[in-house]
Amino acid sequence: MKKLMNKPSGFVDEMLDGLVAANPSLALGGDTGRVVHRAKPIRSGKVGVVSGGGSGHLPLFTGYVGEGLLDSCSIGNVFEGPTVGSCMEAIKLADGGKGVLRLYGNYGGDRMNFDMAGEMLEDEGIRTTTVLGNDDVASAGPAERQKRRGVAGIIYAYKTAGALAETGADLDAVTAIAQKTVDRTRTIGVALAPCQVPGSDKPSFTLGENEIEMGMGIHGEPGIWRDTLREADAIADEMIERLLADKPEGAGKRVSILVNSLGATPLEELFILYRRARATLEAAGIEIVRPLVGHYATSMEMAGASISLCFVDDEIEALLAAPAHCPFWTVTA
Amino acid sequence: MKKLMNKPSGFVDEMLDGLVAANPSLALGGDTGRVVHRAKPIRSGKVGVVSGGGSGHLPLFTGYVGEGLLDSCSIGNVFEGPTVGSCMEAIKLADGGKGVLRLYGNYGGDRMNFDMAGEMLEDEGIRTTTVLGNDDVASAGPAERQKRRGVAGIIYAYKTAGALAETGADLDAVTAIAQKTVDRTRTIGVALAPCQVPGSDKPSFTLGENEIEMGMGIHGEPGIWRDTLREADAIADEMIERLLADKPEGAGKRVSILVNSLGATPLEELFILYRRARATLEAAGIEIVRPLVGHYATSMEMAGASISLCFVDDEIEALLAAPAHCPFWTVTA
Amino acid sequence: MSESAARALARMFGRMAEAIEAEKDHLSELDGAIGDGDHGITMSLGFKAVNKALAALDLDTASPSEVMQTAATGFLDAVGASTGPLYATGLRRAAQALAGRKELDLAACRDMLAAFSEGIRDRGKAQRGDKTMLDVWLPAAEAAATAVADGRSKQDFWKAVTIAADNGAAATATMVATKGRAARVRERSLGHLDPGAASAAALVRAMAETL
Amino acid sequence: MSESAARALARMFGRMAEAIEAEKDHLSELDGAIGDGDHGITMSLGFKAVNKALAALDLDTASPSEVMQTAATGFLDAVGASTGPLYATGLRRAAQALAGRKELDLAACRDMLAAFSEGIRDRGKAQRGDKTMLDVWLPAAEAAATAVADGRSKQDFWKAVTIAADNGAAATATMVATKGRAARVRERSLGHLDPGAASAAALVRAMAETL
Ligand SMILES: Nc1ncnc2c1ncn2[C@@H]1O[C@H](COP(=O)(O)OP(=O)(O)O)[C@@H](O)[C@H]1O
Ligand SMILES: Nc1ncnc2c1ncn2[C@@H]1O[C@H](COP(=O)(O)OP(=O)(O)O)[C@@H](O)[C@H]1O
Ligand SMILES: [Mg+2]
Ligand SMILES: [Mg+2]
Ligand SMILES: [Mg+2]
Ligand SMILES: [Mg+2]
Repeated sequence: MKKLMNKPSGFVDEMLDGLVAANPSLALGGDTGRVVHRAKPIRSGKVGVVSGGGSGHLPLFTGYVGEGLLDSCSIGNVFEGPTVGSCMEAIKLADGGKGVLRLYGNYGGDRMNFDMAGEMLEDEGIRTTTVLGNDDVASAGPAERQKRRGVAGIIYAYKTAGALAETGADLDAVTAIAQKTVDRTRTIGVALAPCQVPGSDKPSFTLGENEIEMGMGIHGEPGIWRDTLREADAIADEMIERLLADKPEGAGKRVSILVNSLGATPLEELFILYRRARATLEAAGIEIVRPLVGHYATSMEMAGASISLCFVDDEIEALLAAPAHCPFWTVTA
Repeated sequence: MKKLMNKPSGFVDEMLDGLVAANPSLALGGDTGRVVHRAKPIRSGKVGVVSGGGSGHLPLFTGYVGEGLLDSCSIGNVFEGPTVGSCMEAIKLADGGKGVLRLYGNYGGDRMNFDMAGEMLEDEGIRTTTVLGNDDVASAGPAERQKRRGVAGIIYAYKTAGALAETGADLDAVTAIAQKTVDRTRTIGVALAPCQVPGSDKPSFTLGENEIEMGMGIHGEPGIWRDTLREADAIADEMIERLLADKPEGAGKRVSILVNSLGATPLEELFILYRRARATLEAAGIEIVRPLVGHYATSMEMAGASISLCFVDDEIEALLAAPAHCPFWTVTA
Repeated sequence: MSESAARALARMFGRMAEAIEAEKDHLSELDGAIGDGDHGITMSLGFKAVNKALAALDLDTASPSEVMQTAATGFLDAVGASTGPLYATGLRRAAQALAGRKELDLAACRDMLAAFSEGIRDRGKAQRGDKTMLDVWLPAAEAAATAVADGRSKQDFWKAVTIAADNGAAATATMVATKGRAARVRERSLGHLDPGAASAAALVRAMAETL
Repeated sequence: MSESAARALARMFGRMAEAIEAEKDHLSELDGAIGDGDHGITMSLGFKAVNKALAALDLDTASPSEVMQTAATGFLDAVGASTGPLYATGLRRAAQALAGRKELDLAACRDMLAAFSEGIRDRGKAQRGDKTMLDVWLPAAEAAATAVADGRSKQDFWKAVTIAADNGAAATATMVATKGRAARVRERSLGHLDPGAASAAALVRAMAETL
């Protein structure tokens, strides 16, 4: 797989350099050099919202640092968790004296590092809470929802928690809205072609000439089935069906939908998927609010797409509508 | 090449359906069904700014319809010009009584269709002018600049012409700023892997396992050289060098830069390119204003990137900073 | 009783559609080598649409110019490819050249061919030798002008015109494309017939057979 | 003159680094089969960092607990992989278990192993049979507890501990991974040794050789 890069060992740091150079609202911080935070220091009295994870998923995670969204983010190597040190630094940079929410995807490595960072910072008197994104319905059954991986849908929780934090809400309230948003968000992905970790000599998985995998994870974790490519409408139908079959408790008739490219899949195909998904949802009596279609959480040059549904209530819907501004997502009043 | 689509014959119409369904600020218009325009009718007394071209380049062209940018856009099949009929409809929908600028890329098919549409509308009393994007330095030498193809850099002219039109400026002024912006914009691309036109049984070109092509056009038009992949910094250096070697008359020491993915190339790689391009420009004493890094003009799932420089003056810089809002580009005051 | 000029033109367009249908796959193959492989389809679509539009026209009252104008509109609405504006412009110009005429004598045919080829040239900004349909239409129009100037018979007129057209089409194999989609492959277009030239030669033969 | 406990621990970490270095490529190969192929590298980085941190410590005044704490910090700062927080937590817990102790008698070694393995378990939330390094550390700690309860000699103690560790590592080949990166390949992990278990067994042997 051809990549526009220099030495693989510099991939992440050079990418981060470019990211902050191109976006003056962001800054690189910490001794580790692996923390992206808002260039403006956090307002004292504001609850901090921190995320983090491996590199290779831009705009996730670092791209969502901005007003009404995240305060800071720790970044690991490609598809590897951020170190404890960078997690500690990210939390400290997001500390405005009212505590910090750690909001990240449910992966073992990320959890170990963030948990350890949180414990170590308790000694320094920073209160932290944790909410784990676990929206990927393909990764475990409904009874084992706590085991599910976190994928694109986490950005809904970034948005609601970030918006609520800007209002001056306290840590418990910000934590609760993040948890509610995660609880009401479901995602499923479909992979068409793999990506390759820089420096690795083989792709992250292999798929036949005309094969796709339903439910594959964003690092190539195994999915639900692998079979020949079918028409987009059939794929969209199955994805929506699987998401609705897993509807959260208390779900109403309004959803926000995110049709997301895993990387190489172009906007044209996303809109074809969106068209069908929308028709299917409307036929099921479900109204779409604030649809998102684009590159929101990728796996570098992986081909494929994911669909997320956030089953909103009035509170979530209002927070999704609140102004927000980061390099990859702007919501205006 | 695997694509998330239904019948190839429906690719464009289904994509447009999804695009307008997901973006309520846009509407599909005309009997041809191949015109995207702002959902709000044009303000009487405002000069219209129209573009158009083949499909397969999202966000180009239709994605740039919005406040402070385009009024409407005609769309052809994948990599084919829009029909005369759709061009006529796009122009009519952008007519607020003060005339319409036709601002599109320099391709034979597009020109024939837009020219014919303009001639036919003269009878109906709509005054139109033409500015052709011709930013691709790889497609002809400086002496033959009028022959160059138009690529990603045209969005700078969308922005300046769109912003000036919102102020109530007349058609000559809007045409002049679009022409000045085009005259001051240069682009070069590099291709890593091809895309495939829906329904076609072969990719748009072929490249060896480890081969890239410098200067290739967005439909696979031949470039400057084809050779083995090299490091990103070397590629960025050559691209910037070629752009600076072609600096327009009157260029100062300030540029806006657009590092654009041709489709499959992920943000990570764009930021690695941007990092180096910025360092090189700064070393040359050139200051960057309003950098853009992302997917702005693609060729579906083609892998590769382009770099555009817009050599701004005070007028262009101010117009780039004016508020604008379309589904893929938001500038806030 | 001799056929009206309007009917003759309508018959010509019918024959053109047949000729294109017969050559359809071959034209797309030629286009596949140096373009995007759709020329047979676009021409077929275009001439089917022309005949559909003409079917709605009352040929008893329509003038030759109206027939041409109807054909132009029909072609334009149906064809998005480069051939759309090219042929539609040619047909519009031919309609103008025929304005006021009732008969399709050789002078009218000459003027029609001249207007047609000039329309295509003006629209596409191409020249002879650029490896396009113009390499058929321009020599065909010239041959028509010479034949009329030399006072040739109808049979000789059309013979001269078809020979010029066929030679022009064949010559495109020795040219490097500089206009249209084939210009993208530059030197690699050498040795290949231009699809637009091949279809143009077929159209000229259909004219000769019917006018 | 008998070596101080702090020096003994430092020597143990030195031996651990050597053992990892010797196994480095093998460990990465094991990880390549079911993970991301970097386990040799992460362990090598980590133990080099531990020894670097220890080199800056005054072993004449440092307590055993301080040695462990220094090792924990060194490891943590160097390793981003899962092994970073796992081993750092194990080492921190071991430091707590050794707090106030001056001697490394068998009871201290037993407590150290217990704290170490519990730290890893608490951090990673894995259990025995999940095909991880815990399948080495937990049986090793149990064997140590039994050996002390049975009043075994130092030699027998370490023999029992290393046998338990080696058996635990070997057993991972029969397990399906459910934690860590190898869980992604699920059933395909069957038949492969867990790299983290293999390195853990090497670390236990280094302990036995030096304590
Ligand atoms: N500028 C031009 N002037 C004259 N003829 C042209 C021009 N551009 C293209 N052509 C003709 O059009 C033909 C291709 O037609 P077609 O395949 O239907 O359109 P497209 O290239 O849009 O797919 C070419 O073979 C050539 O003869
Ligand atoms: N939750 C966990 N608990 C205990 N050990 C684990 C856990 N997750 C992973 N491991 C161990 O870590 C090893 C992999 O380490 P390493 O390759 O260094 O990290 P990474 O997987 O991040 O690349 C596995 O072989 C396994 O023994
Ligand atoms: Mg063609
Ligand atoms: Mg075509
Ligand atoms: Mg590993
Ligand atoms: Mg790793």
